[in-house]
Amino acid sequence: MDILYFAWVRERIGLPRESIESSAATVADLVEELRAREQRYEAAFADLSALRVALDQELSDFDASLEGVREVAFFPPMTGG
Amino acid sequence: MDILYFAWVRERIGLPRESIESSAATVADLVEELRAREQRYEAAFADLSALRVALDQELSDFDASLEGVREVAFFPPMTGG
Amino acid sequence: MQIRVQQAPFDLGAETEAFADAVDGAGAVVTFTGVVREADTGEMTAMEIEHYPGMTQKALEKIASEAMTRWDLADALVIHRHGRLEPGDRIMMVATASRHRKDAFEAAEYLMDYLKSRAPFWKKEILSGGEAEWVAAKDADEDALKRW
Amino acid sequence: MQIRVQQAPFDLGAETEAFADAVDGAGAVVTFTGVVREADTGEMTAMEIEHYPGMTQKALEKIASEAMTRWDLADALVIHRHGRLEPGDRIMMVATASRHRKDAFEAAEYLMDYLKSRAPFWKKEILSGGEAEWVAAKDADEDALKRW
Repeated sequence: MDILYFAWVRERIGLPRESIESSAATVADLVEELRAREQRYEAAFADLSALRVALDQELSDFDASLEGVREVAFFPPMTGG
Repeated sequence: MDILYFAWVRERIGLPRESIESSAATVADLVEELRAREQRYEAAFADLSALRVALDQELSDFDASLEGVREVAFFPPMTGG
Repeated sequence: MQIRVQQAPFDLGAETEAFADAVDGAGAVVTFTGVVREADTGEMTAMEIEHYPGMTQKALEKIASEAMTRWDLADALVIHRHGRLEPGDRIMMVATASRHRKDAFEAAEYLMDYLKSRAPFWKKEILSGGEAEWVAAKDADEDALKRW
Repeated sequence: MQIRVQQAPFDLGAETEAFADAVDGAGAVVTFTGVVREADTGEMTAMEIEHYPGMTQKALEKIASEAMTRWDLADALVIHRHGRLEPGDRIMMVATASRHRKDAFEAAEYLMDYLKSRAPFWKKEILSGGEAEWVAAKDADEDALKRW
């Protein structure tokens, strides 16, 4: 599974993308796995209300299932326009 | 006093402007004077709800006083934009 | 604030570019352009726009000044043509610039609503058969003023 | 419907002219242009816009398609830049065309509201001292979506 990070999430974690093996059932489960890894992940995922998630390039939410998902992206609320 | 007519009011009366002598106190009084003149005025002023009036180039209404007014314009509701 | 009443065509691209260029840093620029379209019924070959020369400029200035007062605008522009136009011709444009998109949008809509019903222009449609019809003011346009 | 995501500048005047030209007879054309302005506090020397390449085009197409469905539009255009910009540079524009001014205005506002909060762009302000700050999403922008 490819995990992508944007904006300050990318800066805190220190890389724009990585491939991981995970058996997490939901986005929330995946976040718990990542937080348990290292302090920088813990720092990036400390406040989920400040984060958004996209699954295979569609906005989704933390309760969503990861079944069949190939690309997960984490980022702060968008500031386009 | 100069009286100006625009759009179909001008067409019905058959001229764009004229100068008249009038002692009418209000716009409504002036309209009565004009209607009494000829059939084409009667036709133009038959339905006041379909007309608007400007006094000295400012939108006004039929109750307004004509004291000191030099230019009166009659026209249908505007269709700008 | 710029108000221009003219018979000649205007260059939409150049006007938009120049307006946005003069308010660099305003953040938000909105334009509205009105184009002559086909009449709802029958085939229209031309539109004739009559106006009240002594009053038009003043009426537009009053409307634009009110918009500058009610919203936080860096600038506003109104161009309105009169005379004979054909389908596809641009009749008029407004432009607004503000720090905030909400102000720029609302002010442009306000300008349009007031131009429709409070600026001394009258449109006549010339149909292909040669008949001509004055465009009637719409109740919806008068009603649109109530929100301001 | 045209969606363009690009690093290069765009020509506001030429885009506006071309868009209006292609929808002759639509009656009403609205454009919105976003310009980099000074930060509210501190002096900003540049803005860096990051985006999510795989998702951006699709997200913008979805937003614009929804606008085409909800309003009676002849056409819609969205151009959005990414990369490094300076104060005064144009970030993005939208354009809408409709028979009716209300549809053109509302659809343009809808596009802007959704671009602000649902298109995967993130802005960073580079200040004169060298510090950089990510622009925080505004509650007001999220709230703006509720009206649609």
